[in-house]
Amino acid sequence: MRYSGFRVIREALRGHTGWGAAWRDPEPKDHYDIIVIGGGGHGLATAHYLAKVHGQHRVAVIEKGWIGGGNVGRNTTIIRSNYLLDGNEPFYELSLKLWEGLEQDLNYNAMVSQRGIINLLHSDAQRDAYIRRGNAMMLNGADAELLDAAAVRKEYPYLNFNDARFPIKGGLAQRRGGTVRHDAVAWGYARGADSRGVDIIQNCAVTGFRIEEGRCIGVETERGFIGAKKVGCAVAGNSGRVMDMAGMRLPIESHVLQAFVSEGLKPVLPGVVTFGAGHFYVSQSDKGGLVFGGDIDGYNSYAQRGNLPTVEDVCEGGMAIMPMIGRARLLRMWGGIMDMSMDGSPIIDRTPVEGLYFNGGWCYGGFKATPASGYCFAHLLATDQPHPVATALRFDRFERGYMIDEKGMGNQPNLH
Amino acid sequence: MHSLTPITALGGAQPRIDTIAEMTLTENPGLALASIAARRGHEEACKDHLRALIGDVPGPGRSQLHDPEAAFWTGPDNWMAGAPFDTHEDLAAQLKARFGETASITEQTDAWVCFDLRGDGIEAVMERLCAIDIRTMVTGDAQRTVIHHLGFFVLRRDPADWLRILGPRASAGSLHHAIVTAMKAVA
Amino acid sequence: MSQPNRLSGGLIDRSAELSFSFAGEIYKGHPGDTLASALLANDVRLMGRSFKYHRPRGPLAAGSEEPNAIVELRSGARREPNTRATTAELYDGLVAEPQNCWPSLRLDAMAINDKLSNFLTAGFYYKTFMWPAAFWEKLYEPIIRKAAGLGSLSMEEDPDTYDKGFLHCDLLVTGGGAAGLMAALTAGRAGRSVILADEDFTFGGRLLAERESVGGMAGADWAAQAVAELATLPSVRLMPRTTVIGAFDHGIHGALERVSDHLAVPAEGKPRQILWRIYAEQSLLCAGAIERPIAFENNDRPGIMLAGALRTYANRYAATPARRVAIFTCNDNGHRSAADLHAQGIEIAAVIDTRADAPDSDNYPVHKGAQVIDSRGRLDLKSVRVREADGTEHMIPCGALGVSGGWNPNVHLTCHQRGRPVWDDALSAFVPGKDLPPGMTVAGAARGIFSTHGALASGADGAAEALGIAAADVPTADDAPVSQTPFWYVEGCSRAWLDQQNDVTVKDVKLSHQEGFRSVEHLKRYTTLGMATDQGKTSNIGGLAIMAEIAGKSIPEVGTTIFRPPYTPVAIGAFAGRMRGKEFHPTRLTPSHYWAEERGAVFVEVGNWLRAQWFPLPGEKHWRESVDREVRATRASVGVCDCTTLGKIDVQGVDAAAFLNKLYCNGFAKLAVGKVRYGLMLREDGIAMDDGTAARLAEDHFVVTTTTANAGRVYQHMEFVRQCLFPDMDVQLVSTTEAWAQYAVAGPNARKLLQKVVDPEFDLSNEAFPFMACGEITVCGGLRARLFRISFSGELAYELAVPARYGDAMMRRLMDEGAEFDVVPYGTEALGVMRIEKGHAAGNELNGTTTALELGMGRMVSTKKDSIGTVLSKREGLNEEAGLRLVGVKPLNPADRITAGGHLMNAGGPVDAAHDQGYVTSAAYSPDMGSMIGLAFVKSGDARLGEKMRLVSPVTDLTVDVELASAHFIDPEGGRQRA
Amino acid sequence: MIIDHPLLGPRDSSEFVYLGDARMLDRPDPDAPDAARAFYEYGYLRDNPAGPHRELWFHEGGDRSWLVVTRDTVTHEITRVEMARDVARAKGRST
Repeated sequence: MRYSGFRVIREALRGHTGWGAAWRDPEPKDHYDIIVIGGGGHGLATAHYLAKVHGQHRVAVIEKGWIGGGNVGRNTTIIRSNYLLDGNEPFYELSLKLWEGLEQDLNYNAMVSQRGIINLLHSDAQRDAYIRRGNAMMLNGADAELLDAAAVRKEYPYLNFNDARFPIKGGLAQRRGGTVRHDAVAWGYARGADSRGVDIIQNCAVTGFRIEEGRCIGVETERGFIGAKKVGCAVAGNSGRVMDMAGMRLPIESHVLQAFVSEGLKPVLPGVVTFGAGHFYVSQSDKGGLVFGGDIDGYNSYAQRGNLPTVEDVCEGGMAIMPMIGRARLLRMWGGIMDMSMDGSPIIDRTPVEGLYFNGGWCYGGFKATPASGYCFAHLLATDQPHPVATALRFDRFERGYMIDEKGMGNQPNLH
Repeated sequence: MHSLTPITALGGAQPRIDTIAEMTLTENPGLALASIAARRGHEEACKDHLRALIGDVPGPGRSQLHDPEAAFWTGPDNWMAGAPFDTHEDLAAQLKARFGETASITEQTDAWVCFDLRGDGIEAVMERLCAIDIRTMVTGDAQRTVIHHLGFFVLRRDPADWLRILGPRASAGSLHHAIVTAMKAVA
Repeated sequence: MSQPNRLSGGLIDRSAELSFSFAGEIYKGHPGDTLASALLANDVRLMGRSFKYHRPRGPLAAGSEEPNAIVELRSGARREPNTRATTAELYDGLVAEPQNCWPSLRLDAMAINDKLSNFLTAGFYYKTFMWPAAFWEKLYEPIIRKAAGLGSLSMEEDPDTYDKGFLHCDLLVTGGGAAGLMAALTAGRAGRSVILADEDFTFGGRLLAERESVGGMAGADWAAQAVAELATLPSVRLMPRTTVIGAFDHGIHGALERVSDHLAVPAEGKPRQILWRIYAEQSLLCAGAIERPIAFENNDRPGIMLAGALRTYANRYAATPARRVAIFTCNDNGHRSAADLHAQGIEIAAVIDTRADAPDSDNYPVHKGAQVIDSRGRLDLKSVRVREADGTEHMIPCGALGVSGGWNPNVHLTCHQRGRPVWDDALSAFVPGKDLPPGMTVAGAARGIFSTHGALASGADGAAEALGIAAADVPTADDAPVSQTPFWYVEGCSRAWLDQQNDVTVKDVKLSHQEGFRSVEHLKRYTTLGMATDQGKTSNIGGLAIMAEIAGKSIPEVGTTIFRPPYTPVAIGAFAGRMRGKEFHPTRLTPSHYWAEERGAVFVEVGNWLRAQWFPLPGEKHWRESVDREVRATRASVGVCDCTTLGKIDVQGVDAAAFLNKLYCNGFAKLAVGKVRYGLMLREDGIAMDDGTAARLAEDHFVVTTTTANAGRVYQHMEFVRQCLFPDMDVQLVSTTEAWAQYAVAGPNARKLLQKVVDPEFDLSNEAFPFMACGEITVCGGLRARLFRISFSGELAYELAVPARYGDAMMRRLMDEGAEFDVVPYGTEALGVMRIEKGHAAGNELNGTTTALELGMGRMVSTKKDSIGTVLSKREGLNEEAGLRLVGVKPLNPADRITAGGHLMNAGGPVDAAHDQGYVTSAAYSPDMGSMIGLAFVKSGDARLGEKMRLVSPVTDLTVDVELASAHFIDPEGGRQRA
Repeated sequence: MIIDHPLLGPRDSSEFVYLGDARMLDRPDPDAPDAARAFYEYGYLRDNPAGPHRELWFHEGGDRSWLVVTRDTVTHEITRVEMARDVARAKGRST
């Protein structure tokens, strides 16, 4: 069923009786060409592109709970492609381009809103680093703009330009950055994949891989064995748990990242602002809530909840640069589990097990990557070749010494 | 005698004193400090020297209040010794001479700013500053914890309405501001 | 009469009158009122507008679960949007304005949305606004954003302050009603430390709102008596106006105390609020229960409220929304409200009870087996339509309707560690599950024990069990069994509100199910049910019930969304506390700071340090003038720079040298006493971590320096290596960064200047104290000091350290004694220029991704020994022939600018990422070279010296032709530093 | 969270700095023939269990001890806290 304004009006006039389910609720078949484990943003996007770009229709997405219940539904909704390193930037720029055409592609309004992102800078060394990054972005075909303090002030006059401990000296802007309505991304991809024949199987946890002679031939699930020629795993947050069933140890730790939303407020923040001398980033949703976050809690966790010190750290950052939010109230806090990789960059690669493919290690940047992650993972699953923008996102980069370390923090996941 | 005039950690020629309600916060530059770290294999000998010096060996979370030298525990086989600055400016050298090869001694006098917080309400002040359970600390207890991202030591002195706070010297102003702000908030 | 709906009795103080304003009108109230109760007493029911349809709304509840009556409280910079009128304590001069309405609360233009509601159903926006693509940001979204949101921020800095605090107790009791008071009495009488926290300004909970007796006296009087006793018990801390907002790991609770919110302005020095972190060995949740409404058509008009709230307003606040009231109930609770209101002289128009066997009353008509099926009234309730058991329908005029669908235990905090409540069939409600936060137990209505006596007893027992003590004696009180028959919504209703603030109706839930959004999480997200400022405290259960019915499942089968902290919304400022403005992070001052201030230095933040960046002289108009002068003067004669901020770590022990050998990639075992060596520290992954020097003061004693930025991390790393990797080494570490004031004295006249301050017995001649020498000396007539002959500037240079308290005087002395050499102080800018001129790596080069090889120090990595990082530094990716190498770069035209962050491209080659050759890390103007110079990492850079390249920086709009050069621009042979 | 320090008793976790899996105590032999592989696995691969996890915390705001904390990554329950130095010695890490 195609969605449109006319359709909304027509349905309104006849009592909304015509709307059908956005996706089916099928029984699993015995065998698929490709199984994607994980009904989150990345898994659903993978299935969508497998069907749409690669003509793969015997595809199933297997989800242990309800689709979109993981990180795609619990993040701060920011999209951007402001990366430094060549291993990353083209990938995220592809993602941003896919975002830009997403609604038309999916016939679903995910509210991709390119209201811009500004990374504030507070020191000369940071300016040097942002110039380098802005140049890398532009040399990769993305947009970037270096702002001085006056230019930042013009756009955000209520930032702390008076008594900031770390004065705002400018910012790196990406005008094409912005936010997307996160749940709608999962639903839109699910609807897109479903409409092309993909089976989305909810409430069906994978309990094991069936591996014979080094080859993965399917997955054991709560609802029995499901065979497949290829199995792709896109369960970031739980990658360690799932790949353990295939006997793999990963260059990944699971950490909790908290996010926060304030009560609804009349519009104050047009775009996304990030603090460069503390842990705070913020945007305002279309509903009016300030959506903000900061650093991960810093310890391994699968608990989907965090603790007070991080809440306080984030709010301290907020008050440091934006003291007018002091009387806005924090309404709700939640935690998502991040695949924190050893260099802060993701992995889209084959595994040592033939027929088993892996997508994970997204750290806290997975949401913005959703379209490109799905696109590139679908490419890998369908063609057995890495997509050109994802060639660096390999497993063996650690052993061979080709880390993609944007922050220069080394092999300590909680510092990325 | 050398010809250089010291300033206090807060930058004054004289120590800063703040009185708020029944409480007084006094900057105390009159303390010489040195760390004592037992060398491997000499732990007992080191403790013997310490015992001989101050009468006992303080265990975790404890200090041995004693004159003129005193000490508190700072870590496994580590202590911080203190003594009056006027008579013990060379405390580290004195201790080195006494402890010999049994311990590593490091001068710490000017690594720290010392504040004495006294009077009614000091527990309430500490409750606004740090997570330590100040109300269960008894005379002689010495703990290290954190105020507003600053690591510091708090020692419960005798009498019990007297706390000694040792914070990083370079951040003396920030620490002072935090304590005085808390004093005003609870006054 | 100024307060037409003010009743007699209640817990308000009639002896004082408070004046306040709402929507520009002035009203009177009394101490003990909330804003909502005072407005109701003044016959004001309309207090707000809903989020989506802008429906007129009055209070639904009398507590923090309120979805409707939210206002902008206070004015100017203190304006607080979305403040619940039902909990805002009245004070004299209170100012409140309605929000989300224009031009006025009574006449809101956006109420047109209500007429269009059939088009604005759940999730409609996902299906439209897609064409043309560019219109989303330009047209559709701005309109949506403007229409959305609730209250407005002032856009000014919050003028109030917030404290944080930390408390410890054996038992935290959350909620000071019947159960909580008994729990606190039990613990307090036994001398156990107990904190009793309640979000209300008066303890007592429902006892304040009911007309029943406890221990032979009025419930409110018993509560007051209990509080009076608790106040005398030394181990009890009473915390009214304190909301326990979250139960975090290991018994840590967050609690928000509203210290000053009942005042116009906080008292001098006092915070507005305090965020307490409570460390509780045990926690007893006595948070009571929340009444649930019944959904029926147009059930959201001002005047329609929870029956229990109606009772609270009448009994506690002596206020009523109307003089003629009806009740719609499915249980006895509604009758209790009717009886209490009747006793207060309110006319009870009808009690409409869904039960055929509802009890009778002599005082008002009871409509058994009847239902309210609709309501009328534009801005407030005028009448309700009732369908009798026999199917006949008629209107009953009334100004208010009390609705009771039963009570839900307030399980919010039990879910904070992702525990799920369980369904209780007898209560038809969720009660706390088994997987509570460790240490937490639940008592009273929060546990589903709804009788007053039951609550008192379970509070006492709960505390007793938690602490292993005897329960206190429980006073007599009502102990009638409570049963609840579920009744969620009136058959056939459509625009019947579940989530009143977010305008989610029964129809929306049905549509959501129809479209496949069938899990509770999908329902919540698709319809926004329960996502408003009240977090669905009164609405979630209704949505679940309807979902269950449509799906043909039971409510527990459908499941429930879980509550997350905070219990009620908390000002962001409270989480930040004092850590804002200049106090965001502590400030570290160098020993020469006060002196530098006197000299008019410009300071710069370096981590938490403030360092002098340059020292402008009168007449210098541009910072470059000052910096160039400082560089020239230093290179010409002598300059002094405060370098105290470098980390200093005292390393002692028999194995100190062996330890450093593990730590640094280059060798330290053979360093002679009295010598300093440069050291490069790798992370275990083979990447450069930090650099610095190690000075050997004795066989078993080194002083190690780190960069300013990495001091903390390096110390932590050294302790890791010491304790975890080589636990049997005899080595001891102490940070001494702040103990010593350390000054670089650099320039051809450095020795001459130092000779004037160093005591004469110490020979500073080049022979006696050569380059890279160190020693313990005395200065100025006997002050202990340390001297290191090391050079960052490339000049003849020393670093002199004295105890920090003498640092100020030492600097002044160096300036005085140096006058004859025209000594200058120099700041971090000049320091940076000189180190770039010398090609020394600093933070911009040691950026966490670079290797010793790339830094030009590949040969330093000893192959003869093991040290941290050597094995992984050998990986192929870190040893490519064509890898990056540190080189110098300078513009072909000396007048051209170059910039750090610029990328290098082959001259004449393409300019894009695929052809990137490297990047400039640092750049500065070199007075010596007469041009800008820079350091850069360039592919195979060491083999390309002299090559012309193109530096591009599109983000700063710069393209410059440059030449690669040795990074050692000045004195490459190093003659000066050895002079 | 609260970490029950073996010497100092219960302390707020905000006094500590987290490093990660306590297997980082097991630095491989740099001279072994498979040192390159062993160091790669030591440096980069993690069990990352959902359940009990032995992990390293540094008491930076306290006594500067490294601790090995056994903590459940699902519930955050801490069942054991040891001095890392003792653990390292027990593992036979020599000088």
